Amino acid sequence: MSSIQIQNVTKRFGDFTAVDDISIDIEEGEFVALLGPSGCGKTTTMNMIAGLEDVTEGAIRFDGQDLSRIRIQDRNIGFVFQNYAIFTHLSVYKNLSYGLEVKKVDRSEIDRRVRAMADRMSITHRLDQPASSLSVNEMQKLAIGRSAIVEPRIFLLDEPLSNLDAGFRAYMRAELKVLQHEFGQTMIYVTHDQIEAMSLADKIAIIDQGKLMQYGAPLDIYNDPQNRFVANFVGSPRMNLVDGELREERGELHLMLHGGAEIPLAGKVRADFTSDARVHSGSFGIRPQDIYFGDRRGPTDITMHGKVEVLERVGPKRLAYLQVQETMFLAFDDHAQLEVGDDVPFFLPSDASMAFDLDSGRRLGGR
Amino acid sequence: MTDQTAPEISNNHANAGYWTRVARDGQKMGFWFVLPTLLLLVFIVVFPLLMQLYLSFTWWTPLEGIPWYQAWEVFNWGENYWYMVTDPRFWGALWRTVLIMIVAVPAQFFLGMALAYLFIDQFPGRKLFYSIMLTPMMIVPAVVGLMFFLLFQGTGPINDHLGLPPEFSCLTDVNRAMISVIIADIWQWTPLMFLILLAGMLGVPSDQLLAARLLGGSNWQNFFKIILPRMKTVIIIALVLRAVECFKIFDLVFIMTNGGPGVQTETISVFLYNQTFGELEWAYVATMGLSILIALSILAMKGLSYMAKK
Amino acid sequence: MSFRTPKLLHPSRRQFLKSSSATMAAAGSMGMLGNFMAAPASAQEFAAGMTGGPTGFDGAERFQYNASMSEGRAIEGIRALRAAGRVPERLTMLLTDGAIGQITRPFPDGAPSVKEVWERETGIQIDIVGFPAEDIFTKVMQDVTTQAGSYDIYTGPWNSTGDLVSSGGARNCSDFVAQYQPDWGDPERGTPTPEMEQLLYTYAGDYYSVSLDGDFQTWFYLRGIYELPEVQDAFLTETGHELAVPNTWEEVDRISEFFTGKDFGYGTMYGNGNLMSPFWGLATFYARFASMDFPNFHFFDEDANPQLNTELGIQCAEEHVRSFDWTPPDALTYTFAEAYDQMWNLRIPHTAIYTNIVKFGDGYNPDGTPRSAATGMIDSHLPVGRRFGDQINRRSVLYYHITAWVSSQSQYPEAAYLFLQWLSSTRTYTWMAGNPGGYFDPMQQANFREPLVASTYQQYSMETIPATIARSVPSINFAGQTALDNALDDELQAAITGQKTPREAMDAAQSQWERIIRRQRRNGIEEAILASRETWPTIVDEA
Amino acid sequence: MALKYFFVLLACAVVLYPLLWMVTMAFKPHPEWTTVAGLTWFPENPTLQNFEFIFFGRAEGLVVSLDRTIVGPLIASLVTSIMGTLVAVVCGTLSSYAVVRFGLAQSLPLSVLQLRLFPPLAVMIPVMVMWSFLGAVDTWWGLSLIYGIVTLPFAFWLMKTFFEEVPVEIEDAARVAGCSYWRVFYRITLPIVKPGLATCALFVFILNWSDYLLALLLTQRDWVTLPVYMATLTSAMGGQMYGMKAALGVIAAIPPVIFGLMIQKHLVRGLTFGALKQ
Repeated sequence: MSSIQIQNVTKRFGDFTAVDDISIDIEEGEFVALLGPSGCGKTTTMNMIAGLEDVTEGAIRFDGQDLSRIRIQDRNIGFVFQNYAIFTHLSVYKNLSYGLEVKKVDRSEIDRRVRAMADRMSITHRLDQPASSLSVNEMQKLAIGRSAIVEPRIFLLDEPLSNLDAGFRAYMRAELKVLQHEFGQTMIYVTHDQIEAMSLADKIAIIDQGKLMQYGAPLDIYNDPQNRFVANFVGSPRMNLVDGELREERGELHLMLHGGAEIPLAGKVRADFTSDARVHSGSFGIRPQDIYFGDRRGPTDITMHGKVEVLERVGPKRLAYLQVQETMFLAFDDHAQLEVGDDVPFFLPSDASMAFDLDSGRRLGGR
Repeated sequence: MTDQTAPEISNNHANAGYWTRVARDGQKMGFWFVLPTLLLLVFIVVFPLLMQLYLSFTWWTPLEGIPWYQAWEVFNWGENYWYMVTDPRFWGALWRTVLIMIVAVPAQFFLGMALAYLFIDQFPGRKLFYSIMLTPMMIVPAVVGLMFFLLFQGTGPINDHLGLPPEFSCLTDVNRAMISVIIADIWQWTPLMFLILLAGMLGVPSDQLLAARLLGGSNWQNFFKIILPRMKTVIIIALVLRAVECFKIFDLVFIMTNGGPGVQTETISVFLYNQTFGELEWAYVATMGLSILIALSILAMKGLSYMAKK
Repeated sequence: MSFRTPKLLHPSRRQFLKSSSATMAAAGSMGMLGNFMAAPASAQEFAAGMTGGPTGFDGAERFQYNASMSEGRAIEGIRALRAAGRVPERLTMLLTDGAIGQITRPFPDGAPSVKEVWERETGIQIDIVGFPAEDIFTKVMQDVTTQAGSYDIYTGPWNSTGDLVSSGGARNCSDFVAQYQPDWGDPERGTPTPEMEQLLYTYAGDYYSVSLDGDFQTWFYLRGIYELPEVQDAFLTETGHELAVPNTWEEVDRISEFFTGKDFGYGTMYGNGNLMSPFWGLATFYARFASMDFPNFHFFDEDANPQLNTELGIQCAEEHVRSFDWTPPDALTYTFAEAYDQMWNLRIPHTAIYTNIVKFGDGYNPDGTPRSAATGMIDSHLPVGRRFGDQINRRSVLYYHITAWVSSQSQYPEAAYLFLQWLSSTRTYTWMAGNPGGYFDPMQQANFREPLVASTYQQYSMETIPATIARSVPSINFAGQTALDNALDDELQAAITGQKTPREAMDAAQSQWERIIRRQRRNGIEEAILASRETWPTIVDEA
Repeated sequence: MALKYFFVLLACAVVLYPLLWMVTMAFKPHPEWTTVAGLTWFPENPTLQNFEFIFFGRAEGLVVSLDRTIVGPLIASLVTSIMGTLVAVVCGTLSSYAVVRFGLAQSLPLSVLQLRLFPPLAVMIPVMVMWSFLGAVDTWWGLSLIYGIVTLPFAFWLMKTFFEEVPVEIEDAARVAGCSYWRVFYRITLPIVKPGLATCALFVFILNWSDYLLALLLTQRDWVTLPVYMATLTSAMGGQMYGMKAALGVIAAIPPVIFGLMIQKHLVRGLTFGALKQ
């Protein structure tokens, strides 16, 4: 079990910068998700941690020790590949025992630990069969078990659930959480699925185009995104983010939306937008669950009018698509009081709204 | 080939209907497609084998003064086979062929394997080096014989490097001639091993290799436990190919040493050649040829069925 | 025959490479390389009464002829054939490559080449395809057995005549011989004896082979060294005998042993210059073998059984193997060319070998430089034998001996035969034998009376060669020869290299020969063996 | 990494060493042929006289001349190799297509493969008897025929793997559209495998060009091929004419090396009879 410090790490492939000056501190025993769209650099980051790629600039330290001098085979890293990389020419048993055999562990000890792990992963009945005969789900277990059996300092998982069918994926997600607790190991988990990240990780590092966008606990990231990208990427359904120009008329500040509608800004969000005088165009963000209908609840809440275009059932709730001029807002219809075609007022609570600089994506103001 | 096209042209008008029907009928067209190859096979396999079997039971040689088909006049009830079994020169040549095989093929295999291992990842200049490595096997074997003939001359560069006098000749020495031939064979055919083994090695999924390394396996351990077992088929193919080709080794030996000094480098092919045109024992050559064919066929069948099982 | 081009060029010849262009030219003359220098147009006339032959140099009249002579009959024959429309435009000849120069290069200065004279007189082009001497018979048999019919004339070792005849590859020329009367056996100019004509030109009573060579192994020694007082003294002190020309194998071996390791100011010498290598070394063994008993020790007894592992046979093998101790290093790889080189560089005192060793190594080049370090030191002596009472059975051996045959596949056998008759008749052949451009050696009586030959082969050879011919036994020369020779050769090599004792080797060779004879019995090999026995000379000398 | 380059460079040096010796030898004048006067790796006085000699039979400064130049054997090699390739590729293509598409002659692949396993010398007696019976010895067609037969297995197996890669759906679609089998083969499939066909032809050409033994057995004079001519000259010229021999070797070696590098990608497939693909 180790802590990991990723310090100003940059990775270039020729002219292309895959990872740009990323720093992440991971505490011992933490479960960290590297989250981002595909091609964002999260896999490269993980490969650098594993030692599969060299670091161009910066350093990666385990417990303060620089990794670059340690050979891959001596790093003691558990790595679960996206397609598991099971040794298909060996038996399940030999797969599990491989990491121990190469370390010349005593034969009886190997046997004990292999059987314990097989038991833990509930693949004991498969032990003597060729690994190539396993189902995808069993391969997943075997891959995790094979890495876990050597008691690695850290555990890296590369999109481990993406090949699984939906039912087993949910099961494995829970299972992984349990395992992480059981092993108490530092785990780094690469995924493009924000729900997986939110539900599993202690901390999430969101990466886009090689840059670290935000690093923090899931709730912090959810509630307090540092920039427009994070705000847009995290949360389901997505946050409403509408872009426009700031215009001041007779002491009133409006965000003139590109679709023709306008949002009269007030309260905290107005303060946020004005916190930087240089900003002239911005993004207004609010999560669908924060929008409400009916009576206005706070003095600074912003009133809008829109037409219900679509109503969509999401679990027990209904999601309303509200058209304001050319712009669409999503909101939860909590009380099932709307009908398609209704022209209704709705309210954007100023405190729950977020302001972003449209040019840089930076969050304006704060919580 | 001519068998197929000739009737097509000549019958084109008179019998147009037939060829149109053939073009419309897969089985019929397939028959015409296979026919030339079948004819060639019959021509080169069936007929010669029967002739060889026939001749091997006679005394017939070109010295006999009768055409081969009258060879029954000198029928000898298989005495050739007995002669072969008790002919020390035949067994000597066979042994030398096997000797080249058991020295050169493993050497080529290990060198090829080591080279393939060097070329398993990308590195700057790999493509160029790869092309260079392949060159020897593309060179006409007779030219390779000539090249090594030049190299191993007493006044050639090898002796000069090693500081040996020109009198220390490699090709005409009782022991060194064989070594020279084997070196030339290794030089020419290691690239083939390299090529095939590299293809096999690159066929091992790279993530499995990575997984093995991450599990703490050293390069050696991973090589023997992951790469090697996965290359089994490839290795068998490469070894069988080379071993079979070794039986044919002729050009190299013939040009480098002509089987000499004495019979020190006389391989089975050179021996057959010498028997054919030197001693002119054609029936005896037919006997040996047939025996070798049968032995190789049995081995090949065994090998193929073994591979099919795998 | 002479200068065969070694197949694996033996390294030892630094000197060869460094030496003059003469060596280079000699080297070049081997190979399919002929030097086609244009001959000066010759305006000279034929001598009185002569109708053909070379012109343009002093003494050319000795090689000219008219219709009453063998060459003239051949030319007349061609004219008659031409009238009948039975001549080709060209004749193709497969020839040992080292001899090409003798046909294609003019000799002496001012003369045309042999080829030019023939083409001028008959209008028939001679196409020569060269091939190395060691392998040429393979090529011949290939042409015969595959019915390729690429050549009108084959050449190859005389020993292989039997093989070629039984394969049907050679045309029986008896009818042509009867018609055109070659002078091969001419009592004055031709072979020394009618028996020799039979041996060289016929097989089983018919004419097949045309001799173009004189491969009777002849003894040469370095008189210049033998006569040195310090050598004489040392020899007497060491052996208790005078150093003189040897008469017996015992004396030969004594000289060989003495010289080995000695240095008389010309570098370290080795004693035994005889060929010991595969193929070429067989001649050495056969020569020693033939004199083991009085007057001859035949290879086969009266019942055609091999005598290899008899007590005398084994003794011969033991002597042969022992003599290997006195050979230069790498002698096992020597062809005659390397052996020549050893004598030319004064590293061996004596050798029994092909006669053109002096053609290429004694005397002077046209530019006045000596042909080798041994120029002026070489001399020749009679074959050696063994002493039986007051008699010595001196024996040499006829081995290889380039011979031409008319291909049975030739479309124009008569024209091809006539070319061979013309080429091998005593006048043309004498002229050609003097030509240093190749390795056809003299053997007809007329050859040895010719100054041009004497100038090329040195005067001292002019008596020893005919005397050697008279004392030569034929090596194996009947169908099955290749197999017999190869079997014996392999065993001898095994004995020389110490893999077998001489006795074991001879036992093995004996059983191999018995096997081969058994296999060939129905081909009449036993009759051929007995016939061959009959051709051995019985001449013996006073001790 | 440095160690790796060391080994790679070492291997390349070993590969190039004999080649370099022969190639530079071809451009060396007579005194540099041997190491007697010291070893030279690159000709100090480069010369083309070796090539001049083998092409024209004589060269300036050389007292020797050649009675047969390289021209005839060069033409013989080209003609027989190309015709042999034609035979092998046409027969191999047609029959492998029939085996792959129509499921005919399922035992053919193995029998063809067996043909390749045999040492040619082991069947040479009947072949020579047959060839001489047909009058095919020392003719261009006789040699082309045996070349075609001997390389047929390679052409067959190589084309088989290429045909197997053509999706049968394409052909089915064309046939549904009314094309005859012949038209589908000729207009659809053949163009698709054209690169494969070219590879196959080059590969087979290299094999034919490289032959020594068959030409040695089945030619005499008129159709002697380059390797046979080279070997004859080699032994005929004795040890001395190193430069000319090297020049011959260089000329004989060039075409296959160029073609081989051109089809590098498919070499594994060709050499293993399609068992492995790269």
